[in-house]
Amino acid sequence: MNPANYLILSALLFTIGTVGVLVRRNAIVVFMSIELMLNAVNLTLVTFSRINGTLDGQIMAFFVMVVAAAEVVIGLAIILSIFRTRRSTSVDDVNLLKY
Amino acid sequence: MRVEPVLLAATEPGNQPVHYAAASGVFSLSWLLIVLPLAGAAVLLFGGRRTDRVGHIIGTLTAAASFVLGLVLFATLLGRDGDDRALSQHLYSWIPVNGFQVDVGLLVDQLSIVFVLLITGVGTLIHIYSIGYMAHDPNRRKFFAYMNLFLASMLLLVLGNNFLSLYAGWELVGLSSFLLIKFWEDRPAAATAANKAFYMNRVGDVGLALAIMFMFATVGSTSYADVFGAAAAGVIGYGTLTAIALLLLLAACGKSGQFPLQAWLPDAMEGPTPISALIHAATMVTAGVYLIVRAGPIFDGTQAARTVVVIIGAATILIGCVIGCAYDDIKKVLAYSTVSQIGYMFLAVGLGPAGYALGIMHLLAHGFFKAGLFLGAGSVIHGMDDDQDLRHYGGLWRYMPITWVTFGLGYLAIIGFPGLSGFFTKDRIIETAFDKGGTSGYLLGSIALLGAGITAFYMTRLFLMTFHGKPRWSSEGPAAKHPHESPVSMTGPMIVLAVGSVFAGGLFVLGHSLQDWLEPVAGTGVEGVHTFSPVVLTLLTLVVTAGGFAGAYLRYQLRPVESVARPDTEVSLVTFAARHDLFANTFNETVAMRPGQYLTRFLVWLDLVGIDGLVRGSAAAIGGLSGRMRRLQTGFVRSYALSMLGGAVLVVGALLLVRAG
Amino acid sequence: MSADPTVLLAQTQKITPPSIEYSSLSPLLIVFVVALVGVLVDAFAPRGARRVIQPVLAGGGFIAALVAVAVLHGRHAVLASGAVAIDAPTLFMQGTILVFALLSVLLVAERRLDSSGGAIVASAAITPGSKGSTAQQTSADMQTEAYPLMVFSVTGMMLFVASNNLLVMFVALEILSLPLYLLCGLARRRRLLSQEAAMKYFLLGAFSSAFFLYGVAFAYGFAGSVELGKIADAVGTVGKNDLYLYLSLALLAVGLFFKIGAAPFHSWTPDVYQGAPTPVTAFMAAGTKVAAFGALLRVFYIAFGGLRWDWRPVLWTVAILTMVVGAVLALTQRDIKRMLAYSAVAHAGFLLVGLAGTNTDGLRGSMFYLVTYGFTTIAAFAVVSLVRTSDGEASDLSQWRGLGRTSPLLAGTFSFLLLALAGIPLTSGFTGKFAVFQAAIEGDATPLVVVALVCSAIAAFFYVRVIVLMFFSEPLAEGPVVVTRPTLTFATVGIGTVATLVLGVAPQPLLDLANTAATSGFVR
Amino acid sequence: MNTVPWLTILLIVPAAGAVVVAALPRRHATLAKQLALGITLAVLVLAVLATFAYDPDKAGFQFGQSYDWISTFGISYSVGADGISLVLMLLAALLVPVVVLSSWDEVDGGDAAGTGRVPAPAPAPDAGGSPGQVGDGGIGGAGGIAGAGAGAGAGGVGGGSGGGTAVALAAPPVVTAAAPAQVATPAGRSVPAFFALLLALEAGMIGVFAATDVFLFYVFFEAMLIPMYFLIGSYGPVKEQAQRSYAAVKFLVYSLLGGLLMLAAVIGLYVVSADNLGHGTFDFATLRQMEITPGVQKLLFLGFFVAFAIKAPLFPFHTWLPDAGAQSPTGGAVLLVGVLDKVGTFGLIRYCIPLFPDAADYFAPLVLGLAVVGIFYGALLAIGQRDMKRLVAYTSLAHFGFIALGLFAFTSQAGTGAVLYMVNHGLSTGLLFLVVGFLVSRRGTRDVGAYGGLAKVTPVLAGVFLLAGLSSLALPGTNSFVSEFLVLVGTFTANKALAIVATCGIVLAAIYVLYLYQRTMTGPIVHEENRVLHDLGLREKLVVAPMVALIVALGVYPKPLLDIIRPTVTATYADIGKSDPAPTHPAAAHPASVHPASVQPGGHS
Repeated sequence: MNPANYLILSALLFTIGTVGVLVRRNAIVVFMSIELMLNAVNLTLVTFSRINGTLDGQIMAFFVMVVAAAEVVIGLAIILSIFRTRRSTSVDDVNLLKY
Repeated sequence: MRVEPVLLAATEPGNQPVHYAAASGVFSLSWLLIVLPLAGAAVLLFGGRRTDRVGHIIGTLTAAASFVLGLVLFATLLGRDGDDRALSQHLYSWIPVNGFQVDVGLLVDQLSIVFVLLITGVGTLIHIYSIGYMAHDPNRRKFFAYMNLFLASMLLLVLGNNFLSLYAGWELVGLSSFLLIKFWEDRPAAATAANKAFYMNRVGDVGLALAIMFMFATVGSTSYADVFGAAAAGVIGYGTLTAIALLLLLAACGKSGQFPLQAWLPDAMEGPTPISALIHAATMVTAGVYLIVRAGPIFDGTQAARTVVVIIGAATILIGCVIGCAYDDIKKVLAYSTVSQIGYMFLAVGLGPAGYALGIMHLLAHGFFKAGLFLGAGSVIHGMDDDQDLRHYGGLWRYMPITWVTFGLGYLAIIGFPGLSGFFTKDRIIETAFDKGGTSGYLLGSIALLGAGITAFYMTRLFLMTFHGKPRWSSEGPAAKHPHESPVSMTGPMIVLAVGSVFAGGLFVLGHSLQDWLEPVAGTGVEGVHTFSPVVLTLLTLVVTAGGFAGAYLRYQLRPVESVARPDTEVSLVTFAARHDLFANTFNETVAMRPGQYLTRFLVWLDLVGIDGLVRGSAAAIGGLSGRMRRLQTGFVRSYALSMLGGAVLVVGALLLVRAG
Repeated sequence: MSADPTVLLAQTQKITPPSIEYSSLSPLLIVFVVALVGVLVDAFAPRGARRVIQPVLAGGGFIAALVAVAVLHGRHAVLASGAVAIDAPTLFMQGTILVFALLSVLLVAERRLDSSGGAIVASAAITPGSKGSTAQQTSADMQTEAYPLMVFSVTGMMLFVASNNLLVMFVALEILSLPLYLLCGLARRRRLLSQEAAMKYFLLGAFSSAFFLYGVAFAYGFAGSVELGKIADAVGTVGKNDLYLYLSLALLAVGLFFKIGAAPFHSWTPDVYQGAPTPVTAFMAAGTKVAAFGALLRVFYIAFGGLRWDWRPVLWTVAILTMVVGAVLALTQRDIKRMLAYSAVAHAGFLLVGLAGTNTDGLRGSMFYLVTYGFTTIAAFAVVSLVRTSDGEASDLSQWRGLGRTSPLLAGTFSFLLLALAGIPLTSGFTGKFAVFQAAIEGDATPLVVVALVCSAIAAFFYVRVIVLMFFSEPLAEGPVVVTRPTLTFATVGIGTVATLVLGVAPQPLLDLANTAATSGFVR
Repeated sequence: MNTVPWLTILLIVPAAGAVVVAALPRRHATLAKQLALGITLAVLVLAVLATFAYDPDKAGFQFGQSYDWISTFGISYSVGADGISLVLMLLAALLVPVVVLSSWDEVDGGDAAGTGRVPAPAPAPDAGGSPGQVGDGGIGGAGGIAGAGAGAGAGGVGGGSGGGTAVALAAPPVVTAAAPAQVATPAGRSVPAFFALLLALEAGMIGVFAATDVFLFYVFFEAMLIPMYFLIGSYGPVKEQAQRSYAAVKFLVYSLLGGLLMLAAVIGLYVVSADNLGHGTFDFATLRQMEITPGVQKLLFLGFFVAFAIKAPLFPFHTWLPDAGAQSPTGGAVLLVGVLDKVGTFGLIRYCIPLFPDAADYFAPLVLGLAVVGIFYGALLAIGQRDMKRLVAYTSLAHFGFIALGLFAFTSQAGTGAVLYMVNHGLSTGLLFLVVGFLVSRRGTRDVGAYGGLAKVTPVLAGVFLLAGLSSLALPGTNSFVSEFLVLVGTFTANKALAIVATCGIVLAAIYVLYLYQRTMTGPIVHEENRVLHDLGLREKLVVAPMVALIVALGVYPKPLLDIIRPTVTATYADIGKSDPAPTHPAAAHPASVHPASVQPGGHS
């Protein structure tokens, strides 16, 4: 079966992630959407690795996972601190800085 | 040290050699003529109040010294033979820029020396007169300073040996005239009159400036020698020559208060009377005539321009006369008579070489009697506590006999009473006008003749209303007047001038003395065929003059004169027009002043709203843009993400587009 | 350019462990180690001691790294089997980053701004508004983790400009960003704003890095490798699906544009700059810009150099957009930090103009500009941190009225810095502008330059406006006070100002440096 | 051959002086004044000595010096003087000490006295209010911003004041005699700073004329703005804070915009030189030899021209001048109009014409058109003004029209006249500004309506005023006549129609001068407070004396200056292949009418 389809799939996933970032209010969900985007990229990498017949892509996927994990730590920390202040995780409530 | 240009000019083939000998001996002092009064002025102006006490002395002495020097030069000139009486002195290089080389240099010749004598002579007399007249004025020192300044400028005007020096003098006399008209500057009228005079003169000056530019563009020089050399050689095109001539004429009209620029002269009477006598009667206003005679070689080359000159002359004669009949202000009447008399001079010089000498002659004679008349008027005004209204005078001869006599002589001279100067000079002009021949000749002649008649009328009116008839003033009551004769310092000059006005004319005419004297400059007046024999014409003139006299006598001597003028509503249309200067001022206002004011207002508005508006508008636009754009920064993280996504899509799209294309 | 023989070796023999030239990587390693030590110190050293040890440690580390950079100069090699490249531009920018980091540390370490222990929060965990938060505003201690975080971030920046491989670049990007996200949230006062800044920066940053990563993936898909050099080679060869190529270019560009704060990816800049603690803002404004531009230059010059005619139009559009947005929006700002943020956006635009030259002059100009801008902007933010009211910095412009009357020296210095930012001659700002604009015109980007100049005129307008406020208007009754005790901050201001002046009057030495760097060019 | 680095000395002395004076603490006001006066006088002496050392008949630059500055861009510190720049430096060196002396009491005391004389204005209710409204008017929504921003209270003031200054360009504060915003006290003004600014300005002015490296020229061109900006902004009329900030910002941003466009052209020039010569350079002499394709020339010309047209200013770019002229302290105004603006016209003949001859040819009609329009436009607007300083500013617009006319007529007479005009205008308008300043300092208002009949009260003042006016209307015997007539006559030989139109402008000149004189000095005294005004004091007499003397002296004997200027101008036009049209019927072959083209610089005198 044609590996190119996986590219399309990953593109779809990426798009879903992007849309998620734009439409969801809950910080956690927004953050998860971003994770989705990263994983979509992972899929792409693996697919390309298959297409090119080199292992580099797969190794890169591991790198990405590690980085994503690190991101999670930071992100949750920030979101949590804000939640403790505002008792809300809606990204729309956070807009003192504007104009 | 540059070689004297004019000498080389003579060697240039194809040019009429216009040869001015380099000044030497006593003539190398001719610069003192100008510097003496100038120094006087400087001392008085910068000396400040310290010189208050001696101011008038210094002023008068410097003027007199200058006059004496003039006499010496004149005498020396008489000593030299006819064609060697033009001496040019190169003082220093003024504006040297490559092709444009202008020197400050003087030219003492038959024409300029005559003017020097007139200016310094009359000037000195009026200085003396002013000592008395201005005795009570706190600013007398300044007055004398300005008068000296005027003398210097006027002398520069007539003595310069190139057109730019003349121009300098030309504008400087304008300045001194301005300063003296507004001498009593707390009078708004005076200030306004002064400005008016300066503005209208500037219009004339534009003409002179342009003329000089034309000369430089054509001849490459502005010195009399080169320009006249070229003009005489006929190398300059007729069109150019005419253009130059007309521009010079414009200048002359401005300075001499000729139509259409005559309106400023009567207003100029706001100045102290001695000034009216010196500047606005005897000397400065005749500068126009000097200019035309001096530029004779140019005018000789262009019949067209000359025609314009005579037309203007003739027109001005009538304008002056007509208005002169209507005014009740003694100085204004004299002013308008000046206008018309200068009209005679223009008429004369417009007739070409034949008339140059006559013009100058009348100019000199006029210088005497008109100055005398003004001084007399001044004396009267002085005695009547600065009242200038004829209708408040009457029967003054008893109270100020000397004034009466001197004024009377001047009066006779101007109307051309046989034997007095006016009689000789004016008649010759009328004669020459007729001699021009053809319809134009008759026309001009009869205008001149008519002018003589009217002159007789209004001068008689003036004289009678002032000195004869019943007094229309009272020595009691609030408006009490105590007419009295003026001090010697004033009457003295009047007497001298009276004498002058009696004999000058004869002196000039008999044996063509002045004509011969001026011949090298003005050219020969070829005795053409007489339209009428002189005798007939003289009689004719006398008759017309007598007519004018009779008219005035009947109206103003045999019938009582109201002490208040009839209101405009009850007078004939002519009188009404005349009283309003034939609407000259109205014309100027509606054509020049008002539109100018509107234009100015409009431009001020335009600059503020239009041009600066653009500047401010653009700033406002950017500011507004900023104000709107910052609203996009909503503070919602998701909208930021959206804008980023938009950007991303754009970038991707753009690059894919590039790829496709 | 000739590759380092060792690299060739590494490529020919398949199964060999990658050879790492530790000496060449010393700057990176030093900083990294310092960061780790910092963490340990925070773990074990007593509270009081940390406040002293940490800054010294960090500062010392930076200096040491700086020395290492100096020693390495002239090195021109690809290391760690193509992961990292050490060449003149890299070293130049690493040096620059280190200097700015050093200056920023001084600001962070400043403890004499007021009674409290500096700009960094005492304990981030305390929720704003609670009793504790008011207490912590004046408490003497601080969240000393800030130092290791900064050092980590610096590591990331240095790796960012050195990476010769998109994956490494991505990792570096994260290393430099993640600490910054946290640092933004550490302001002692105005906690809410600070946290908001952190969150916005984080979410958007993560969002953009996803794009960047996707770009990496496509690059891999196109070239079968993520080494810049290999990609460049692949660009030439036929038979490859260049859809991937263009996609990767676009997505990578998005990621990088975000980092340099180019419009329309700038929207985070004003909020974050305003919310973050001022020393951190200064650090970001100077350091991040250098790092991001370093990476941008590498990607665009090496990997996609062959496509320059394709990406130029995009670059032009973004540049113009960025300059206009920055200059125009700054006009109506009332918060001084926000205004400086927009000015940062505008300057990013000017830098892009230099990049549009796409020639060595452009490289030289950009590098020079980065240095000049960094010094000036750090000094400017430092000054901002000096003007204070009872509740922290007087960041509202209206509070700056008449400062020229009350404390002329400070106002004068600030005016000078603003004029430098506006690009008035005899300041570094002017020489920098001149350098990039000259490059752009050299590279036939004249229209771009004209736009840039008009924008600088507009920009001058709002810099001047501050001067007007300070000098031409009357002081407020209860105006802000200018704190006079903080020596470290003064040192920073002094260094920044002097640098601004010197680089304006005698820029030749630095230009020479940048010139040699640019001419020797990137290794690949 | 002299080896004295005159120009560098001329540059360093005032620059160092500025630093020293600036370093003085506020309380040493008097010391600062004396120091400034001493330094400027020293500069004047040096400048005069340099003039004597200068050999007008030698072609090219003299006192030349050149050191590498930024070799990467081929930039060098190189200075040199030719006839044109020398006289302008002389003018600057002369005017600054005069200004220093005239501003003796302006910063401290002077204004206080002024406020003392006029009834104290009613303080505005809200401190930030007045500028605030300006802001609202200025940008759509500035008010909105003020409201919307967090902390609307402070924000209101902030946005207001911000708008009032930042976006002030958008709407000028209404200039009223009454004080707008905060009533400032001169106490807030530092005397040493003022004089330091003057000295810095002098250094800048000398540098801009001395530079023979285009980049260096640009640097000075821009750097000069800053001291002037502060002079206007912080030392303008005390009671008009909003207006003077507005004027200052407008002046700076307007000039900066022009300057930046010029920067584009400068860089362009550099790049062109790099392409032509292989190595880029900013050296004027080298660039001058360079052949540039006409198309490029036009673009570069425009870049330079706009900057100079704004600086000069020429007709459509002038609207900053009246504001700046009215709002700057008298001394500032004198230097602004007297010298600073000359940089524009100087740039035209030094850079625009020799560097881009073809473009200069191509655009000449445009420039000439603007010039003539300017002559009339400026004159008419001057007639329409009531604010005396604005009036004088507008007259300058007319004069700059004459100068531009002369420069682009491309005849040696017109060119020489124009350059001489730059000097003369500096003297006459400078004196006019000084005298107006004296009036304002006595009476506290610039409104013509507040005067009248002063000739009785202050005769000396009136006399000087009149003389300045006469010089401004170019009366023979005053300096301006020589230059104006040269411009006109030179233009006439090249383009009759233009010259004729322009000549008519002299009538308007008479009107705006004498009308002003009439309204202020003549007539009855209408305002009682005018009766007590005192005449010029000794210091003021000392200020005007040199100006008066020069105005007359240069009117009577301009040759020395002409001999310095003429060779350079002639050479400039000769270089671009322009020669004076020969008279159509040369009268005689005397030296006077030797064809100028054959006259090499200094060929004869």
